[in-house]
Amino acid sequence: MTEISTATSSELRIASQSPVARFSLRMREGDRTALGQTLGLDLPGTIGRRTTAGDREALCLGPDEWLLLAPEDERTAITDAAGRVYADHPHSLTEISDRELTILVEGAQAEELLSFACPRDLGRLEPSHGVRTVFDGVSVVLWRDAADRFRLDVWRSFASHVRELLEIGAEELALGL
Amino acid sequence: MTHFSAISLLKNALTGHSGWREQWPDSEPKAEYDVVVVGAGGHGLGAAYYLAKQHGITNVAVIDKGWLGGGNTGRNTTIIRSNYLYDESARLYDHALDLWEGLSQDLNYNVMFSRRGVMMLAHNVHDVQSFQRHIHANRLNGVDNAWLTPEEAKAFCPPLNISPSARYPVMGAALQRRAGTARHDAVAWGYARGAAARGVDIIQNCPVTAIRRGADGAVEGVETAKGFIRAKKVAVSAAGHTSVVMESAGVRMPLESYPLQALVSEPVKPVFPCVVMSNTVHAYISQSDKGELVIGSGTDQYTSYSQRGGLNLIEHTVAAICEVFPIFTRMRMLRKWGGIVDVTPDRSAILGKTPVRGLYVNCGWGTGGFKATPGAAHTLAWTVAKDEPHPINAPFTLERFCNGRLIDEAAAAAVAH
Amino acid sequence: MLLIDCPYCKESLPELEFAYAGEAHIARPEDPSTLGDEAWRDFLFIRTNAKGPHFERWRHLHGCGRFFNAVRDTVSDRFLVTYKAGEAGPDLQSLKEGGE
Amino acid sequence: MTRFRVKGAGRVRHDRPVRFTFDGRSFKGREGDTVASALLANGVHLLGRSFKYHRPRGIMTAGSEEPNALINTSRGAGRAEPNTRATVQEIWPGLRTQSQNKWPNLKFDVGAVNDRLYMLFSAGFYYKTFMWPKSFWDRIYEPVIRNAAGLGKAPSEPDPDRYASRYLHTDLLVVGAGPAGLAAAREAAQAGLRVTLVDENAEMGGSLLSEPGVKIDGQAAWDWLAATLVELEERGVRLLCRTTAIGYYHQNMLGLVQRLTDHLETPAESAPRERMWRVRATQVILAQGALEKPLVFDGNDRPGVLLAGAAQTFLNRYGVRVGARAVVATSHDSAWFAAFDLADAGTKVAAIVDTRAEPGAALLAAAEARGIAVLTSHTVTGTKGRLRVASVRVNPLKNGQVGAARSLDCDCLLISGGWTPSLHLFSHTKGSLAWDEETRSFLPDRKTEACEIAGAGRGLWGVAAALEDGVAAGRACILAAGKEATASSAVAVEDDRPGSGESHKELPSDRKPGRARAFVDYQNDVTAKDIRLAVREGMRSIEHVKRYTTNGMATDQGKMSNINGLMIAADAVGKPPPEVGLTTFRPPYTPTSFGAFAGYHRGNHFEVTRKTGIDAWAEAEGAVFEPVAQWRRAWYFPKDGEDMAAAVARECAATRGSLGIFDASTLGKIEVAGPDAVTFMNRMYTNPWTKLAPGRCRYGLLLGEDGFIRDDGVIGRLSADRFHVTTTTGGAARVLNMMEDYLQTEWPDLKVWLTSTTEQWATIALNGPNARHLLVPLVKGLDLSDSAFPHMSVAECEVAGLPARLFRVSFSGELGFEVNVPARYGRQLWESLIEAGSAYDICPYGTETMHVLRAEKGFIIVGQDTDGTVTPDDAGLGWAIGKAKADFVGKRSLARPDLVASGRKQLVGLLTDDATTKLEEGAQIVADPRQALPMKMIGHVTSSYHSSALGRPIALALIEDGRALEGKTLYVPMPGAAHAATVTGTLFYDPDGKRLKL
Ligand SMILES: Cc1cc2nc3c(=O)[nH]c(=O)nc-3n(C[C@H](O)[C@H](O)[C@H](O)COP(=O)(O)OP(=O)(O)OC[C@H]3O[C@@H](n4cnc5c(N)ncnc54)[C@H](O)[C@@H]3O)c2cc1C
Ligand SMILES: NC(=O)c1ccc[n+]([C@@H]2O[C@H](COP(=O)([O-])OP(=O)(O)OC[C@H]3O[C@@H](n4cnc5c(N)ncnc54)[C@H](O)[C@@H]3O)[C@@H](O)[C@H]2O)c1
Ligand SMILES: Cc1cc2nc3c(=O)[nH]c(=O)nc-3n(C[C@H](O)[C@H](O)[C@H](O)COP(=O)(O)O)c2cc1C
Ligand SMILES: [Zn+2]
Repeated sequence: MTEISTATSSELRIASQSPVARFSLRMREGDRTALGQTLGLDLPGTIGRRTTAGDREALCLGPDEWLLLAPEDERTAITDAAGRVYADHPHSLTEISDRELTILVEGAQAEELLSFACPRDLGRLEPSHGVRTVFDGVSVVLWRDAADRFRLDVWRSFASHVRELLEIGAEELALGL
Repeated sequence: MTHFSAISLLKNALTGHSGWREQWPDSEPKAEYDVVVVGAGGHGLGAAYYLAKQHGITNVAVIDKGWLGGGNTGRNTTIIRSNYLYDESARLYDHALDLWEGLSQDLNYNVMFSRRGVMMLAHNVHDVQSFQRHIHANRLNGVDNAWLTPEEAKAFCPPLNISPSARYPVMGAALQRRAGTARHDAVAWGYARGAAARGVDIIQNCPVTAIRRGADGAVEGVETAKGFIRAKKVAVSAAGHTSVVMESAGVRMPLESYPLQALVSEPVKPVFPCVVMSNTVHAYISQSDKGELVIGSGTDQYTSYSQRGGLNLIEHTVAAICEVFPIFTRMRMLRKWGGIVDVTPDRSAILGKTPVRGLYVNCGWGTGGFKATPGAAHTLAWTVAKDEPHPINAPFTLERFCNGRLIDEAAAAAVAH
Repeated sequence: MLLIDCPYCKESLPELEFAYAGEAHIARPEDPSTLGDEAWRDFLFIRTNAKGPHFERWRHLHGCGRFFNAVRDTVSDRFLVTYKAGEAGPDLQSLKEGGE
Repeated sequence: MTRFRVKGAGRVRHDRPVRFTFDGRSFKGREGDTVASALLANGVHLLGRSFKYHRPRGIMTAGSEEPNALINTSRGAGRAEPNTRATVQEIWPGLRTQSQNKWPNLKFDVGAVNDRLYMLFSAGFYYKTFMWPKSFWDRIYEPVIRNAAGLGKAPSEPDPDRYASRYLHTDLLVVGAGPAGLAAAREAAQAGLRVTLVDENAEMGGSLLSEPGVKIDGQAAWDWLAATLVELEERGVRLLCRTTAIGYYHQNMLGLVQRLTDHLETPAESAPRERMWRVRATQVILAQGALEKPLVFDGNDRPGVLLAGAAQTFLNRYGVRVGARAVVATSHDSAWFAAFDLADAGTKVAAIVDTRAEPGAALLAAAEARGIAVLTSHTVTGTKGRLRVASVRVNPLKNGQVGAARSLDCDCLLISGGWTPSLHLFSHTKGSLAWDEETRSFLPDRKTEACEIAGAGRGLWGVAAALEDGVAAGRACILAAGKEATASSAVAVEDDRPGSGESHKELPSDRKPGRARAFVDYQNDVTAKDIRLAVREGMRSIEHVKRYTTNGMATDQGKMSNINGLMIAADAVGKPPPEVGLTTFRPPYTPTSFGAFAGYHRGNHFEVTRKTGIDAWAEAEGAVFEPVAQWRRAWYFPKDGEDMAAAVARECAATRGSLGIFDASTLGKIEVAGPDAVTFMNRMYTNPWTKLAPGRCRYGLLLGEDGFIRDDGVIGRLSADRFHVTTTTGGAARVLNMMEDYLQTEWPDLKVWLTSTTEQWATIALNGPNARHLLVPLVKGLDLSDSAFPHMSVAECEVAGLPARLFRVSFSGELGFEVNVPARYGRQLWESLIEAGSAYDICPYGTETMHVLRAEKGFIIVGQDTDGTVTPDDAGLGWAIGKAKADFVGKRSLARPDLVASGRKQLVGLLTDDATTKLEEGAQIVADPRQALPMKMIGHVTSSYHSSALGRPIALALIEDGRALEGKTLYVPMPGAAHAATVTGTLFYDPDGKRLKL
């Protein structure tokens, strides 16, 4: 899937990310290390924290919820690996690669743009952290990759709404009013 | 009581209005009354008025923790209609509507009941089905309620946006022509004046702190900030505070109190001829005789006794108004406020006797009890006087939450107000 | 708009991320079939509706997704404390002295 | 010809003339003017007519508290607004403004007859009359009242402008950029706090803009101001002018509204007009200053009468003298300073009239030095002049007695009754106020939020005091933030002009009180005697007084009238003011346009519209859509000129005859996985799940704990520990939340987890005798034969080269399959199926056809055939209850007396006897159509369609004891005729389900 990008101003770039394999991983705290091992990255134990190993990335969204990203061709590898330890370490690994679309927001004004509809204090969201939050009433997973670079995972049918608002916002910022 | 009329107004005008007497005395409590009503809102004052007028029971006190009419009666968007679905509701609200129509004359106080028509908008197929169901049920109950096409709706309310491309297109509307609005404060004042003239004591700024029961379990009276007041019959019409008051009598209620907000715009010349409600987008609007647009919001998500409420809700309400009436975005909000509404599990009122002898209750009106004021007060007075249900309020018992015979207007149609 | 401390995220966050979930500590009976109609009514419908400190539930819907408990003063709308689901409610005395 | 402009004075750009119109006449102003200052420069004082009496009214103030000078402003189509305050609206070339509430024109207004009849229009008069004859109310009285009401005219066209909004988080929000606010902001910024400073004015400075004579730290006030603003910029303080803090909400959340374009000549077309800032501040400093109070006397509302502080502002800030010959009437020092400034600027000050016996010696000396006559211990008892004040009537006061009157000519009368702190926002927080006898005003008392109040807001008059207090407030916030306050150099102020004074109820007069027209609330035409009348009539609470007289209910929300009203009411009630108290302050601080609240939520962004991946295809095919919850769904696919009925009939026939295709992607989907999955399912749903084999499906029914149907859907067991649950489109979110609730709070011991997969999958339903024929060649890895893959089966396989989760289910009664593929492939699969399906005249159908097909089979739609009061048995779904199960959500409620009582409404079929009439959905059903109103209704029609399969209309209905009435004739009374209909079972088509087994 090619990347549709709108360069709205030198300060901002809004783009769609090409898809990745995305899983929702649910389990009890006690099984975290074990699953981490089989999946080849130690799963963060704190909400909002991320860990990476190679192309695999995990984000802790809740006390029993992790978001797992991997290259598309590692799907079966991941499900199989998890399947092998299921009996001893019961969990739920559910593929949601297609549930969300990912919007990339980049540039000096990126944080300000998100503040148009996200009530969180984004100043407190550190780079290389992520959280589930809300954007104009829509649930989103917000990844902060750098001070000026964010990713929003948005459920497919909400994505155009979010994207349009972001573009209106970008246009507004460009006006400098 | 000086009779109010154009003549008396003229007479007094000539004497610089020095002749007017107080409309109700600010009474101090006596040691004992035949009936004590807790809560001087429209419902409480109305009950006292009808007790005195229709049942000759005049040794009555209406006690309020604040100033009379300062509760939801004084802060509601005054939508009055009776096109409810279930027979029980239709009968109660239509009884109220009958009384509304003669209320100004009955009270000799102009409550400005305005039969300008209440129109409910249908925005999807489900709305259409449920409105049709209401209309047919109302027709067979003798309650007026008519279906309007989008064009007819626009003709009835010109500012309405009926563009099919709207986010929530108007697919039609249900119109009750006989419905409308009234002047909220005048309702409380008119009842207070009428009751006081018949000997009822109105005691303000006197919180009722507890209801006292005797050894036999029956009501003995009320503890108040001004001391104990003896009464064998106590009727509670405390709206948002009902569960607090009832708790003190050992009666736990199926009630939760939520903040509900409303707002008014700056006054403008007549632009909005009727009342419009849209439950799908949560917008309720009319224009008062003074010229401001009166707009109702939804309840906040959390229970509360602070008459405030959040900004986010008001933002949604105003957005909804601008969606349905796009010409209003440049109108300005003048003031917004909140009230505390007591909500029952089935969104219908609790009206009548309680498990406690001598204790009566009139509550659970949630976001929609102003319209019921005369009807509920009138039938409650009967129940208090005769210690038996009135045929019209009989279904609105507490028992229904035990046996499951709910009157679930909300479930049946998601219609608020 | 309230600010709410999520006991799981350990952050105080805007109300818009949360959903109110009614009174707390009303446990579903082990075996409902043993309850009489009145007891069952109490479970279904009777609420404290406290004026003042109120034990209630919230869900961090647009966040960690957890249901949790809180004590909020329904007069000031101020939260006195929030705590995880399943934990026993604090006693109000200690809160009043500590809080406000 | 701007006679009253003072060369070189003020902050306006004298070199930049700006032309605008008022009531069609063109006027010249200067850049930096407001409409008010520009009109005053042109000698225009008459700006409008009052609400009730249509009295001529002028400009009272120089700020947002203006009660009188309300005008209509416009910049063309859809961009006009009523009730704009002339004292706030900045002028720009081409601005058009109009006066309001007059006919035929401002100078001669017929409505002014009310003024002659004023005696009739006493407080609350309308409660006392218009009751007889009764019939007149609707047709005559009310229309007349309504037409008299209101000020400006509402806009008549949709607003093309955009509105914006933002969230902002800041360590410190300072409201008000006068000396107190500036000092506070600077202090905090120096200590490194994230500071935001807002002011409603076009520029920062507050009262400093009106006090150029003051010296701060050796600099002239305006130089100090400029320097301070530069420093704040450099320290990263966010400075927002033209920004009003409208409301103060829970936990230091404030709403700010920033006006972005109303002052611009040609804003960009897409520029937002206003922006709502939703601020969450760790700490707040309220430095809102103080509002000047009018004096209450007969004729205090004539054009040319205005507040002394306003006159001072018009002169010093805008370079405008409000008149050539002024009289000053006051009970407070501040008006003297205004008088001096005007005198120095060339206005003849005829006299300073002070109610006090001994104003300070310094003041008297300064007056004498300027040759201004001074009348101490004097009261004002009237004014003359038709459209502009021409003279003022004053009387000496000797030990309480009002002496003989004399008249002073003037063309403007400057009044001041002292000042009252602006505590509106503080009061929004329910912070309490305490009466201060010294300043005779309310001051902030108990706080409920993390905030400080500084400056005139605390009754501190004077620049020095304000600066000092601002610094102190700033430091308090620094400490609270756990930071180090830098040693701040105390600010030195020269030529400060703090003042003091006394405050009054209405001024003593020698005239008949009953006749006096002494205004308290100018805009609502409330006089002192109205307030006294209200009290006499028993309105002893200030809240009653307010509502009975409407004092304080106008667009200035009592900024001019609250305290004066209180003083008079307290006197009438015979209680001290603090015991009477103030009415409640409510947001917004000043009237705020709806657009600012709506923000981006207009048109298609009012709320999200969810669309499936196939939606675009449907749109291209000309589908008609219907909104369902947040989704829009294809309703039907009309072909050349078909209406809905025709299209649906064709779609139904095509599906039953051969093959139909339907986008079911919006159905909710939840994956329930974990060792305890089956236990969880058994507890949530009514049905038994233990024996359901992996690879098989079952219809699931979900109740609320109250025993009524909440949701339903087909549920497939993928493996021992994994279920694929489907829900209704509208129910998806609710069901998941309900499941999480039970799981997390009731059964935390269960090892099972829930994941929404609604949007992971695109779901395409194929129904019709040829469904299998279409699929077989496309499916890999699965034997589709009836024996291998019977009805109610589920399996993973490959469809058209895509990974798929295939269900064999049917909501139509035909052989049916539901193909789930990863959402990104939805459109691709849909198109492959359409292409392959052409061999079978595959027919895309919408929700309406889906509804007809299921109704022919008697399948319910939750929310249409049920309404939240329907039990499984009522709906004829008793079979879906696991009889052996000890418990499931809602089971106990099903045993409540009324839920087992006879006479419950049961779902049945209903066939009209004439076999042609299609009943209306929602139509009511009776046993005897001839009975009188109110009729006894025994049920209603829930679903009704024309069935092409049966060649007749069919209906489902909920009817009391309906199943027992099967075969009986009932009636549906409609206007005109009552339709006879026979009660039947709910299964109209293919009763023994042969077509499923193909
Ligand atoms: C914003 C808003 C909009 C609304 N819009 C509508 C509408 O459009 N149409 C409609 O029909 N209804 C509407 N309602 C609902 C309606 O206002 C109420 O149902 C109705 O006014 C209730 O009247 P009441 O007399 O029972 O209660 P109130 O008028 O609230 O009177 C109760 C009184 O009890 C007093 N009280 C409480 N506790 C005590 C105590 N311990 N001791 C002494 N006195 C006590 C209170 O001070 C209060 O004065 C709205 C409500 C709100 C808040
Ligand atoms: N001479 C006297 O006796 C006397 C009496 C009273 C006040 N004053 C003057 O008042 C000043 C006090 O200084 P200060 O800083 O306390 O007040 P200030 O009046 O100088 O500044 C307050 C500012 O806050 C703004 N404001 C108010 N509410 C607002 C809102 N909701 N949103 C945005 N902005 C808002 C006002 O427009 C004003 O610009 C001194 O200069 C003093 O001279 C003098
Ligand atoms: C129907 C209706 C119309 C109102 N119109 C006005 C108005 O024109 N001006 C105003 O200031 N307040 C108006 N109010 C609001 C009241 O001032 C007040 O806010 C409300 O009664 C709640 O009381 P509180 O704000 O003192 O708590 C109106 C209220 C109602 C119910
Ligand atoms: Zn959380």
